[in-house]
Amino acid sequence: MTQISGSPLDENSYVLETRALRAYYRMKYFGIDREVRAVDGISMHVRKNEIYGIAGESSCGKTTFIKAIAAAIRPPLEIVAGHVNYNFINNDLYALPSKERSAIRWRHLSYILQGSMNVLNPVRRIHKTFEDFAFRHMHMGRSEFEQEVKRHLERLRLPAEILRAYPHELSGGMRQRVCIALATLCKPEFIIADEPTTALDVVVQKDVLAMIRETQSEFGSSMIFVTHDLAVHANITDRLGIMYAGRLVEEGRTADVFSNPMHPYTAHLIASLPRIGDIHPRNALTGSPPSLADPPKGCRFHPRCPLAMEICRHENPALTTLAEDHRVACFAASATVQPTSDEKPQHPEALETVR
Amino acid sequence: MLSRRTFMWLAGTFLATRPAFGQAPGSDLPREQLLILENPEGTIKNAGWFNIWAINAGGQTTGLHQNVMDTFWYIDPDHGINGVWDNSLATEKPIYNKNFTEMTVKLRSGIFWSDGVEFTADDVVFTIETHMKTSGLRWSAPVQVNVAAIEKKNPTEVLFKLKKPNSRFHALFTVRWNAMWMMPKHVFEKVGDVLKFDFNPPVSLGAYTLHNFDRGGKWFIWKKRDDWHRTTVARYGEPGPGYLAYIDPGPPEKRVIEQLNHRLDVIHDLSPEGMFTLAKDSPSSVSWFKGFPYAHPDPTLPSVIFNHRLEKFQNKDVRWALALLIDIKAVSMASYRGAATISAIGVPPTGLYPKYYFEPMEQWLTGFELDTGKRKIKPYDPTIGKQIADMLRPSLKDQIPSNPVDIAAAFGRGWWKPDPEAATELLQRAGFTKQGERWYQPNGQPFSVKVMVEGDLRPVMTRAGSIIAQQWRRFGIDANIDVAQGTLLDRRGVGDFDTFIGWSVETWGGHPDLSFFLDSWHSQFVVDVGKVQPPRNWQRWAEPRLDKIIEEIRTIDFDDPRGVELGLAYLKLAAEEMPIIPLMAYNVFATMDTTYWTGFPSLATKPYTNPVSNWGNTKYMMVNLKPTKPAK
Amino acid sequence: MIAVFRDLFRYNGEFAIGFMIMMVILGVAATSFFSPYAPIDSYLVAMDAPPSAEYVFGTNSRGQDIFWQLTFALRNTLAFGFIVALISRILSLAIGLISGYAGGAVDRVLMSVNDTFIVIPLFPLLVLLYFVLRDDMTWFVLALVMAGLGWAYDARLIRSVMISLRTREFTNTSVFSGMSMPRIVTQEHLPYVLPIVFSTFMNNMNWSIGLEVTLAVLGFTDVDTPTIGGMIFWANQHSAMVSGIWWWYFFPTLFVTLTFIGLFLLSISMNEYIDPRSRLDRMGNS
Amino acid sequence: MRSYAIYVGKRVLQFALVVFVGISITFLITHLTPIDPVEHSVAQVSTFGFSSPESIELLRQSLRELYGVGDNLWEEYLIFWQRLARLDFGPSLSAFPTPVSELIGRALPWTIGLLTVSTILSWFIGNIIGGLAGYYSRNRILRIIGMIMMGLHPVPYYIVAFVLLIVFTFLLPILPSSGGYAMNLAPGWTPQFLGSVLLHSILPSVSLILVGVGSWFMGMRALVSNIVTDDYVTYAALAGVPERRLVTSYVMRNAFLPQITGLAMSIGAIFNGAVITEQVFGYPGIGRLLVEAVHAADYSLVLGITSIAIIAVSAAVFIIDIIYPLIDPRVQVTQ
Repeated sequence: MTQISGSPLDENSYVLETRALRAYYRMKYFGIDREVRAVDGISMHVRKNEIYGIAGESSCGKTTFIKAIAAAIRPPLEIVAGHVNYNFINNDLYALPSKERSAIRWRHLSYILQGSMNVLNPVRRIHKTFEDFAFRHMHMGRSEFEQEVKRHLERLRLPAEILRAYPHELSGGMRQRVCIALATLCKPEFIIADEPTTALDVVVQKDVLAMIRETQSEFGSSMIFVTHDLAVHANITDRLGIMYAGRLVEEGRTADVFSNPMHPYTAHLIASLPRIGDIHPRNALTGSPPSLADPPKGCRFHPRCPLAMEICRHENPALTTLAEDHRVACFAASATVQPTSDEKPQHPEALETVR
Repeated sequence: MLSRRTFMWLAGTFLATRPAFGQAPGSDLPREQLLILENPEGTIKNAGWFNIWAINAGGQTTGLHQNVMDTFWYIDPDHGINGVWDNSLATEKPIYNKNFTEMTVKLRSGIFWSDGVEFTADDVVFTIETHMKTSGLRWSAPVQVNVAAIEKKNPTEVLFKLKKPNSRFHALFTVRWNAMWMMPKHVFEKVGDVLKFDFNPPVSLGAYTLHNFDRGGKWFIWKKRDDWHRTTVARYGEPGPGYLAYIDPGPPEKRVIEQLNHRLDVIHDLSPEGMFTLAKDSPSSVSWFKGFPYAHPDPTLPSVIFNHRLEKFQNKDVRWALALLIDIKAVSMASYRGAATISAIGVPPTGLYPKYYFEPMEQWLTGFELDTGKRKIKPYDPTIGKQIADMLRPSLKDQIPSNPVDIAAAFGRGWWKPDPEAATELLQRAGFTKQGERWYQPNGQPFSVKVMVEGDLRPVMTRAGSIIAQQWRRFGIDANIDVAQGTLLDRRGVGDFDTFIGWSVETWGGHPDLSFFLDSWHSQFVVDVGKVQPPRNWQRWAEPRLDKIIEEIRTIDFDDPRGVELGLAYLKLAAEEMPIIPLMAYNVFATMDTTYWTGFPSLATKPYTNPVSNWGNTKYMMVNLKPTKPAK
Repeated sequence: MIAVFRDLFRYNGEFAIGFMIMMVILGVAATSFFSPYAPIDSYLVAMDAPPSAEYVFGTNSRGQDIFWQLTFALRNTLAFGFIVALISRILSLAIGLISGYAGGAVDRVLMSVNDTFIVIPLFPLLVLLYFVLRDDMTWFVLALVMAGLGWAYDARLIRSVMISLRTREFTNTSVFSGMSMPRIVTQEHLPYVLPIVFSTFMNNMNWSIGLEVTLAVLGFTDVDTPTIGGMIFWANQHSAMVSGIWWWYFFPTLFVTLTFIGLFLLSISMNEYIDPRSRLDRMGNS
Repeated sequence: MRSYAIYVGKRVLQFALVVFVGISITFLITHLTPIDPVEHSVAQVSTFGFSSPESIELLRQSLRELYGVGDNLWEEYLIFWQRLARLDFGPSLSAFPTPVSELIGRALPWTIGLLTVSTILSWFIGNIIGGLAGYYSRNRILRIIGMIMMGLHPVPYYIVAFVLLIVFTFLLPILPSSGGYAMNLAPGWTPQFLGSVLLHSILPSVSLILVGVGSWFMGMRALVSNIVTDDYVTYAALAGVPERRLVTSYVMRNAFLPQITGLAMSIGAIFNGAVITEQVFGYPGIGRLLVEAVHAADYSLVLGITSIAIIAVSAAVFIIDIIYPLIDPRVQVTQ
């Protein structure tokens, strides 16, 4: 069901593009004066109408990346370098004055967050929240708006009663659905979904995923979908990016990535997926993900990498296209992979931040 | 640093620039006709109650007993307008038969109640009979104890028949601070239960009637009667103020503030410091003494009062030792900042008592010898009053009198000179021992003395107590003050104390007769600790020799010169036995603002009565007051 | 621990200031042990001397050096506040947690007790107790009494926080994940409650000392033990304000106020350090 | 709705219990005081007047009968409850025979007036400013206000009141130093009287507010600074919900709820405050009456006042308790 509109080079077919994006936590709290390089030079793009998945162990920088592209930067997190461009503003997100930025929120760019238990104001009835979030974008009268909301819920097969409810009166799954309805109400071009199905039981998870899928294709909005759960990626995303230690190590059509993982880390992740009737013991990776406070030199995976070579210790492999629409950053994957500078920008003043 | 002077200067400039406070705020009364006095009772809980014969029901000194009540006689604590004794409702002194079982009273005619009814013997008879048949009225008890019957001889003469001889029965009707007031028959005879009747508005026998009062009890305003000339004070002329306001100005500092703002003409009492502030910053304020110590000495005698029921105080040597450990100069400074009139003997150095008692005693005191067991000492130092004066002169300059007579009047005469040595010897003779730094009783207990004081309610006494405790502590006695704020009266009553600062001696002030307090010192009334000791022998001192004196006083006439001799006998006995340690007069810092009124009593110019505004006697002040600026 | 302290000091302005203030206060209080005068002795130095080189804070009308008086007063007042706060914290934390969690009958019983304590106007009660105990009402007894009366308010506060926490999702999740209540309380929720306990600790000291001052000023305490309130009591006894001895009020007031500001600053910086959220921010998602 | 009825029922019971226990304790303590009203009256009579011991004894007996004190505690206790049912506290002993209820009735309006106004004012001012300070934690002005609050809040109430008194009645005498209204005014709805009442209430209420605001301010600021980090606020912020709406409906609304409970809880404390205010400013309320009653050993009056206070305060708590579930959806009334 993947439809690739245009070639990778076709700029305007991108909805989101990041270039060499670096987002660091600069901490001066209590003497722990350190720099956590949570997102360290990620360049990627999301095409119209696709669901782009991001996978990786917890604390590999997923959430930070999301924050960065959502302009949800709050100290100590800083955008240190790079750009975040959306086609609907065809400009760098961070170049926008905050006023315009908040103007595009929800209209063009909406979110489905993790932990939907606490993302809804506990003392506000649902319909109020809808109003707060979307009313001003819809340019219509109250009653119309309410009709619209009802219609929208219907489309998502949600009972209209929930509008009168308080969050705590709804089940977790229901709340998550509400969030999706909320996020899609304005038919935004871009939706950011951060672990939307985590902490839901499997059955609910399936429905929710289905729902996301439908709405997305129905409204033709693009989406970044973040979860550590590869199984979820497998059945929802079009393309998949694997993050490790703040970097994108592999990216490609989800199918390709699963069928033919080129990066040892990806390979390991996929290998460690449970398969029915499999009796081979999983060969676990040695060691644990590096601290982003001081990541190892060279390829950040090399300390744990079974195929590590000398060069991996010094040089940082560039993310290189090795097959159609399939990029990998690993010297072992192919000789064509060139080193890229591991330069860390000389502390440019932090780009504008939003609260 | 902002020095005290600059601070006061700032305050001064503020005061200078403050808006005019001529009018009593919010009051529509012409200020030049209004006299504003402090009522030390504070806020009256039950303002609407004027039946003064019911106990504690309402206020007494709201102006009610000063200007609305009247009775047979007044004794002035000072010199009086026309002698110490004044026949008020009576025309002459009480007339007793020779064995004091009958008292005849001749009544003034032409005296009218404020509602136009004339005052007659019927009112007297009614008042007495009401008290005979009603218990729980303020004067029921003494009437029921004494009066067998009362007869109206004619409209201006009544005869009291007494149950037993009593040469002091008239004291019941003789105003010192107050006395038994007369009831208006025509009002009270209509009343069912006298105890439950609020007597509002009061029908007045005095020169003023109720004009207006605050239900909240903060102020009472009295208006001069148009027929003021049909009242007893008229003999001395027309009362000056058209209106009297008795108010609750709050704590001392507020009183100072109010007088600085000329919103309070007569302050009842202050802290010494407050007094000094007024003396310094309020040129229009005057007081009893022209200069230092300003205060009016009440005819009461603050002392260290021992609990004679406690073993440790039963030996007179101990009591004397404690007396000799007191440095009265320090006490005077600490309590009154030197503004005290000290007294070494058992009567207050006030009113006419210097003449009656202090001068005669001086000789004896200087010669008085005390046997410490090891040696004989002469403890009395006649120069202490002078020493205090000299001590104060550098700072207060010419405010301090220099001729001996004035010094004696202001600061008192002599006192016991501190003599730790003698004290040691006395204690040792009493079987007390000093181990290390601390003294122990014969029974081995550490010698501890608690000095009960009343805290905020009587700041000056509290200070005296704490300095005395300190002086004893220095000597190795475990002495501390015990603040019994609000509970002192009760603990005093049941003897729940070691010692306390207070008075068991109160006198007429103007009249030498001592029965006013001494009669109650008879051992027949002394009860054990725990039972309530009737006033005023709080020390529970039982002394056969004293009983003799008391019994004789009971049999002689009020004005019998023998009374003074017996008084002196008591004083000598008290000096030897030291049942209480007399300290000084209770100096009341009554302060008068002359911005609107002049003619207030003062020792130098006209000591016709005391200015202490809660005394019944202050009715004589009203007829002496004149507006400072003649009414427009 | 040392490190934490060092960091707090170096990187948290509130803490640094608060800490320094408290050091000064404690320092002053400590000097009381070297006082040349016995705390309750009077008429030892010239009266009413304004602050000067000789008497830093001046002297009062009782011939006491206000500086030395203050040292004793601060010592006693601090000790007083601390004891009250400590004991009442223990009570309120225990009761708040228990009744917040147990709910049902336990909660109702505890809260009835609690509300009773909240509802009874303390002031008259203390005054009455003073009348009953009289000079047995030493500042320590007073401290105990007030601790016994001062826990209820915060117990209820903690309880209400508990209830709102209990209704939050993660409680249930941890319940389902089979955590025992005690563990949930201590591990999941204490972090939310501790800041409250800390800040209320300070508030409670504030409350108790304030009340002590008031009682003392009105003469309802043992005036032989110098406290801040006691000093003001004596100042009033001498109409110090109208007679211009302003320093007799100024310095006690200044120092008691400083004390509170110091404690308060400490409490808020502590809160920040303890509060799990701010810690999260601090560490980032690394 | 039924569960709510049950909830209310429970609260009612609790309310009753609280009142019962509270009043009983006070009754006991009051009757433990060493002060004996009779002796007090006797002392009052004899301090200046006559002092013949027989008469004093007689007086004492008759007063005992009159006041009906001294019989055993238990009887007094029962009688007390019987009377309380009729809100009759018997006659005041220090203003005999005037009924306690009458004395209280006279003083209560002053206290209630003063307290409600100053409490409500300080609650709102404190919470609103505090909330803003918590939300705009970087705003300089709010930080300064915070500093001032912090500095003011800890100052013992007495001192604040006293300083105000000195400044505005002594150094700069523009306000009355005591009383509820000016001398010789007739109470009534006349502009002159009301103006006077207002003038006299300035110092007391301002002092109460100055001290009250601080704690609300800081409580609210703490609450808010926690709430702003909650997910639903972040989410709404991401959604670009307009700031005003964010502050009011998301932050403040959630932060106010605990403060409402706080208000209920603090009412008792506020009453304490009133006692002192009325002492310092000589305000004719029940706080003052209470202290006087205590000094006069008038325990029927003390009891009366304390009982009224207990009932009033617990009633306030009760009311807030029963409406709280209605305003905070999170709290299920079942608990």
